[in-house]
Amino acid sequence: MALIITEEQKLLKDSAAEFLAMNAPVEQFRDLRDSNYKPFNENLWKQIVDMGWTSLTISEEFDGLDFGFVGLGQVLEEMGKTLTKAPLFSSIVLGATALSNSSNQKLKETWLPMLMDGSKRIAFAQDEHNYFDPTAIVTSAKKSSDGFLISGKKTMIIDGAGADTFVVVARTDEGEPALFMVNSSAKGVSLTSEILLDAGTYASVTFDNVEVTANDRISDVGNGTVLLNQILNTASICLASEMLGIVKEAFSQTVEYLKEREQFGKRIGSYQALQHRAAIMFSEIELCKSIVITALQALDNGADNLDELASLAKAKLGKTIKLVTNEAMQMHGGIGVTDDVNIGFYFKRARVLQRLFGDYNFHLDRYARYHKY
Amino acid sequence: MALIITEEQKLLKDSAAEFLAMNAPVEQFRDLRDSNYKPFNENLWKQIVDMGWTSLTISEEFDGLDFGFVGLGQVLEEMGKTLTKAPLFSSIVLGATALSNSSNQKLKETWLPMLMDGSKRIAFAQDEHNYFDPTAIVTSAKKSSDGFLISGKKTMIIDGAGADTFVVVARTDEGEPALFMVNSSAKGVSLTSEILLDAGTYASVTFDNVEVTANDRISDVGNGTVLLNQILNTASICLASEMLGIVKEAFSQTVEYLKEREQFGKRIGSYQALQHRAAIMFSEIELCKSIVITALQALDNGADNLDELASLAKAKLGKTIKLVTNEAMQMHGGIGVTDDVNIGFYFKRARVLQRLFGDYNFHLDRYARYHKY
Amino acid sequence: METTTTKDLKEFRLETRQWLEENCPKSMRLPLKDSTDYYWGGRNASFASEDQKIWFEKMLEKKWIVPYWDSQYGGGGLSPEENNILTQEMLRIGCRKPIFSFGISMLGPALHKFATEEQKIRFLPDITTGKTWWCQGYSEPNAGSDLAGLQTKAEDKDDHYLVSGSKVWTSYADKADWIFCLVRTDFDAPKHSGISFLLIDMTSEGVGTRPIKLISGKSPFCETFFDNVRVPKENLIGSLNDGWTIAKYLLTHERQMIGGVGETDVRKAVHQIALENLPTKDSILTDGVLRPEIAELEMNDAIFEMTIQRITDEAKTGVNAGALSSFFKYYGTEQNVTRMELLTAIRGKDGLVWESENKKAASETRMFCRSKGNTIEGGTSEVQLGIISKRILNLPS
Amino acid sequence: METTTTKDLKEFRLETRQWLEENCPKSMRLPLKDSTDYYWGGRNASFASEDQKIWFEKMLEKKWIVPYWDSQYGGGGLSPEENNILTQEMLRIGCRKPIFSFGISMLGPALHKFATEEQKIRFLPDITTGKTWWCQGYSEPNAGSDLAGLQTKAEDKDDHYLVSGSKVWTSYADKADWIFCLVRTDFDAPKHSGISFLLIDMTSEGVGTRPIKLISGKSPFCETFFDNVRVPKENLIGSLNDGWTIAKYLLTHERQMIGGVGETDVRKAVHQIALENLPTKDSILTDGVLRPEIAELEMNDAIFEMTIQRITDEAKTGVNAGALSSFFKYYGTEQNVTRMELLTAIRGKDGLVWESENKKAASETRMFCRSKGNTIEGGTSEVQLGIISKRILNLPS
Repeated sequence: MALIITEEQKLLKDSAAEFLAMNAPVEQFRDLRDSNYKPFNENLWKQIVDMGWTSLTISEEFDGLDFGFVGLGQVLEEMGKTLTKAPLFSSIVLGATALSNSSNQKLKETWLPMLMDGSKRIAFAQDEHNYFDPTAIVTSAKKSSDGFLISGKKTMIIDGAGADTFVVVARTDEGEPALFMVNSSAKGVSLTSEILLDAGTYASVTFDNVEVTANDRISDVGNGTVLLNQILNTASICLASEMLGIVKEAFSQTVEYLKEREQFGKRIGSYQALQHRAAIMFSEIELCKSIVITALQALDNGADNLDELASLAKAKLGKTIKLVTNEAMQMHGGIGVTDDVNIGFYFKRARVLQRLFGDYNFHLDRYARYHKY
Repeated sequence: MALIITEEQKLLKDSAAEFLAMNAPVEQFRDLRDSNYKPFNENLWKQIVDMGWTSLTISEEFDGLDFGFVGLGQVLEEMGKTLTKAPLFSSIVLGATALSNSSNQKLKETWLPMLMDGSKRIAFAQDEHNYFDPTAIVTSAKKSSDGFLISGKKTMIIDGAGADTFVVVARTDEGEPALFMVNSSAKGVSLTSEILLDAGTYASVTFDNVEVTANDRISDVGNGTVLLNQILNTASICLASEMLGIVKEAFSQTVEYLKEREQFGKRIGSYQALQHRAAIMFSEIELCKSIVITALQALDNGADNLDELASLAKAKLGKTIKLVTNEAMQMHGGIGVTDDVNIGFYFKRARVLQRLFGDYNFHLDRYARYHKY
Repeated sequence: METTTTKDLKEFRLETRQWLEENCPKSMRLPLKDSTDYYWGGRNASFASEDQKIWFEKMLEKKWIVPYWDSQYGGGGLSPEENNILTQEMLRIGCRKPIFSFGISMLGPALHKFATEEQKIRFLPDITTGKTWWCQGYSEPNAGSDLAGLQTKAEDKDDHYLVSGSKVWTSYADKADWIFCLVRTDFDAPKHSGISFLLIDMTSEGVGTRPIKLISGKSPFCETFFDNVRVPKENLIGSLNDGWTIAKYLLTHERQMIGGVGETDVRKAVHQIALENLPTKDSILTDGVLRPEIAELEMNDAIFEMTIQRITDEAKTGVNAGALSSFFKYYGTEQNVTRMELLTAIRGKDGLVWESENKKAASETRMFCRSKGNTIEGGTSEVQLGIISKRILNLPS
Repeated sequence: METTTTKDLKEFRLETRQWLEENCPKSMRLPLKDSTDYYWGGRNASFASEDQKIWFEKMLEKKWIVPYWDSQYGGGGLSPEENNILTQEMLRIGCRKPIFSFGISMLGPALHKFATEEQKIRFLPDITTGKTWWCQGYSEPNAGSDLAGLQTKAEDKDDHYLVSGSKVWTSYADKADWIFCLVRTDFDAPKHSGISFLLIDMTSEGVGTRPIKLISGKSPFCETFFDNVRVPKENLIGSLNDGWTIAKYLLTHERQMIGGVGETDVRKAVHQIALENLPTKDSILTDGVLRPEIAELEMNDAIFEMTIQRITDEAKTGVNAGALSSFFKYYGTEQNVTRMELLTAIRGKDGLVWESENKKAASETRMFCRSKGNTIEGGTSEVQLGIISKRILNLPS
């Protein structure tokens, strides 16, 4: 398979870029932030649903487009460039992926259509610590007469505040991690919110003996770890796509600035030290492009080495986004650290993206272990 | 105590520099190498003994100068600059230090005077692996009727080929590492030599049930680990001094080259990218100077935190010598990778020094453990 | 200044220790937490607490606001040895500075070196009594690193200068009483030769300010505007068109200050924070990437401190360390930026908190953002590297 | 070239596979070990083994020394598809190249593009039969990265050029039959405009060579001296004073070749060597610094390979990838240098062996030393970064 996007995928990418430039430029991000950190623009979300982006990765069986993750990745990359806020990642990349990979037909039939038409939203509740470790799950799911009782505390839940339901990772009596649908308005659910560096709202949720039915269990017995791993891979690759957008845009704005800004009577882009640093960034970004398209294609093809490629993608983008956003800040000089210009937004968003679903260190370790060293 | 050398130490340093420029410039290094890797110039060694460098760190009790390691460090730094080859490190820094810190008065009285007057030479046999790990000692010292039987294989022994005796690290029946004097002509000792990257000769020695007497034991019962640690600290700090000489000299030759060499009609030192890289090296070298003088003073004062300072010194110099010699090679361009110019000698010697008594990684780990993380 | 004997110094230490013990309120011995803990003085001075007021007034009474300036200017007249002892004794029990003042740290040294006796008498005492809050006006919106490219002009109108233009990155311009600034007095001369050093009363007609919001949130920085401001001629410090000499002198000062960003004694070791936040095995950090990064940072921190010590010691023997201020600024700020990046990584989710009930986490995240300015303000790292390569290494242009 | 159908290609593959199986001696399917395993051809050609001779002659007979050149020049006349199949089938069973030749990889493409038909007929067939061993004369002792600053001059003497000067880094000049080189034919023109591309017989009077010893030991590199060498005018390729165009064309070729230094398929994974040499715990490397460095290197290796693939795929869709050769050269060689440094660290004492009974260790140490030249030869990393910043990013001069 050639490492390029198809004509169809290119069309989708171009239309996404055009749509976002019109309807969700970076100014919208600033407005939302300044409106007391509004999570996203409701009207934009409706338009996104109308564009079909919520259906791209959903099977035709449930009236999805079955267009694949390469397509969704192009959309996410463009959303990265404009810092567009929408619950596409939480509800579709995380929520719908958890359901799509489940064998619980009832849950799928109920939820996938509502996720696609935007009438309901899911949030994924996995993290329990300050650091990312999907194996360190303490939240418990105790067998009850007609289902389970969920207890525990989850944190860093993306778009948790407005979600209709949570996908909760909890350990069963047998010690296996399992995934459950938990209604956000159920008894025993309490939520607090924090604003993080990227002006995004992230929830911490306490589950205190919350009752769920047996049918609310998403993962089959013995299959929880596999499903979690599938979500980790999908999330990592999709985040890498969004990060690629940020990397490209922050770099391109920086190169433009180098061409305009004058110091000591010369445009700063003519200074060799900055030229070399820009050329090094260019090179790293070339690598980023390659791993993202490779990983997206692998996701669609269900490749055997998805663990390897997902970690490669998240690690490489994590390392490069740090380099590029830091260099962008430094090269923009004083103006860059003011809130008046946008480059700082990319830097801040980057730091959050770096950490979500495992930072460079986590994925480097996972990659090395995949290769048994 | 001020972090500067005293007038006396400065005099010693200046006289060493002058002496080496006259009697052991880099050309001597080249000549020795081209004379089938001759280990050192015998006549120079006599002169070094006459200058008293072999007595600098030996106690007055044994007619040494008791001048201290700050003084010896200045000499080693200057020898680093000229890549001077002499058994000063093996016989004095390692051999005499092992004896000086021993409570075996008989051995001291016998050997220290002969080490100072250059009539005998000691080599230190510790390493057993490709990697450096002073705790991984398999060589055994089995109690015999009137002493010990030493068996094992040692490698990377500096100046091992011409040594009269070895200080051998071996594990006793109680499992404790202990140090023994083993005559190089004793029965059961067999030696092979390798030339390493720095054109130096390093020995591997097999000890096959070699008999030594009880009085040949250097370390007291229960004290072997402490003595070994003392040698490791002393060696690391003295190596850091020599490395500082190499770092300074390689940098200074590179800066000179940047000022002379023209490319595209300009001196290459006027190119900003190279200027910044030179300034970064300058900064790192400023740090190197500080840790070396601090650690040398601490050695003379018997500071409590010698473990910390020795690892700081060896780690920092290890990292910086790699940076500086690599940059020196790159900035010298094509001419630098030919055997005709000397800069490659510094690069090659650096790689060996980096590894001796623990590389950056080893000492970083030791430093972190010292601080309990 | 009289020479003091060792015996005198011992006595001075004892007296000082006792005096501080008796006069420094307990709450003034706690580490500074946020901006309200700083007292800046000035015309509209207000104290955040009774203790802050007491402490300032006790020190003022003792003439210890600037203990090492001459008493004719309101200083304490202490010898360098005595001043060292006072500093040590204050550090010993954690006494806060009675006041924070660019007048003391920046303008004062310049006035001592370049001002006339009349100007010294006019301006220094109000610094030692905390009456004047000074701010600094160097940078301009389009000048950036090219400080000497400044365009704010001061026209000679016989009995006064008429100043027009704007400054940026003026800390506390919205609160300060006076500003010391660089203005262009000759547009025809080479750029470094047409600059003068002028003191301007911030209440003059035509002076305006606007606060700057940073990526870290609110900041003390302002833009400052001069719209045909009349400045008396006696407010010129040094010779006309020779302001660059004073600027260079002060920049060297500033670089040394910024290079020391985040002093170690008030810092918790990075590895300590890591041990509290990250998984360990046998009490050793298990994160294979962070552990070597933390160790490298802490090793360089430790050696950087030795380097400050070494170069200070060398300076005492007469070695000229002036050109090294660029090295200190460069290395100190790069270390700080690395430290903040590492801390953010170590603190995991907490390292990303912006607004939350967890106020401490949020404030540390903002400090991280703020640190991105360290390698820019006071001369970018690029400018410092350029200075090192040209002035110290003598590389060609 | 006729178009070939898919069915034809399938048949071609089967025939090729069978032919190679029958004709390539077993020993010619083993990986190349040292320099004696290479066959270079030339006037004084000698084969290292009977198998080497057989293999060369079989391929020559088949016209597969340069399978994709036109048959009128002695090539095999294969279509790109057929040539791909041949390459794949050779790789499949590990067939060595029958000959190593700068004539094929460097001069040939230039002649195809810039030479007259007469010149092609004169020079190309001797390449396809391995009769001429070509070397390359670009660099000069004082030119370095500034290739166009070359000073070797060719004076017009009506019926011939008189060449004087010297070249450096000429691989195998002491063994080659002919040299293609850049000479200055106009000293008054701007430096890029006065250069011509000339072919010189190494047996001409006045040509001398001297081998260069490197930090890694012996090398194929030589200095080459021209002392009033008479060169017939018909040996000029392209237009007079337009040699720089040809040089640029060839440099792009060279960069792509050097960027691929150390192909992965013949390499043992670095982590594999680490596992064999370093301590482990639960089969995970315990060296906390090396492990992340190894992983980073291997990750970048893997992604760099994907990048070659991606850009190749994009090129097929018409995206111009020409300017990217500098990126490939830069990144590929930097990766190689990093790899060799890491391997040296991993191999511990063995990584430092220079002369020893352990010949393998010594040879790897020398490869490490040799790698220091990778980021210099064929245009330094600095030159490549400059090209990227100017030609791709369009940063100003």
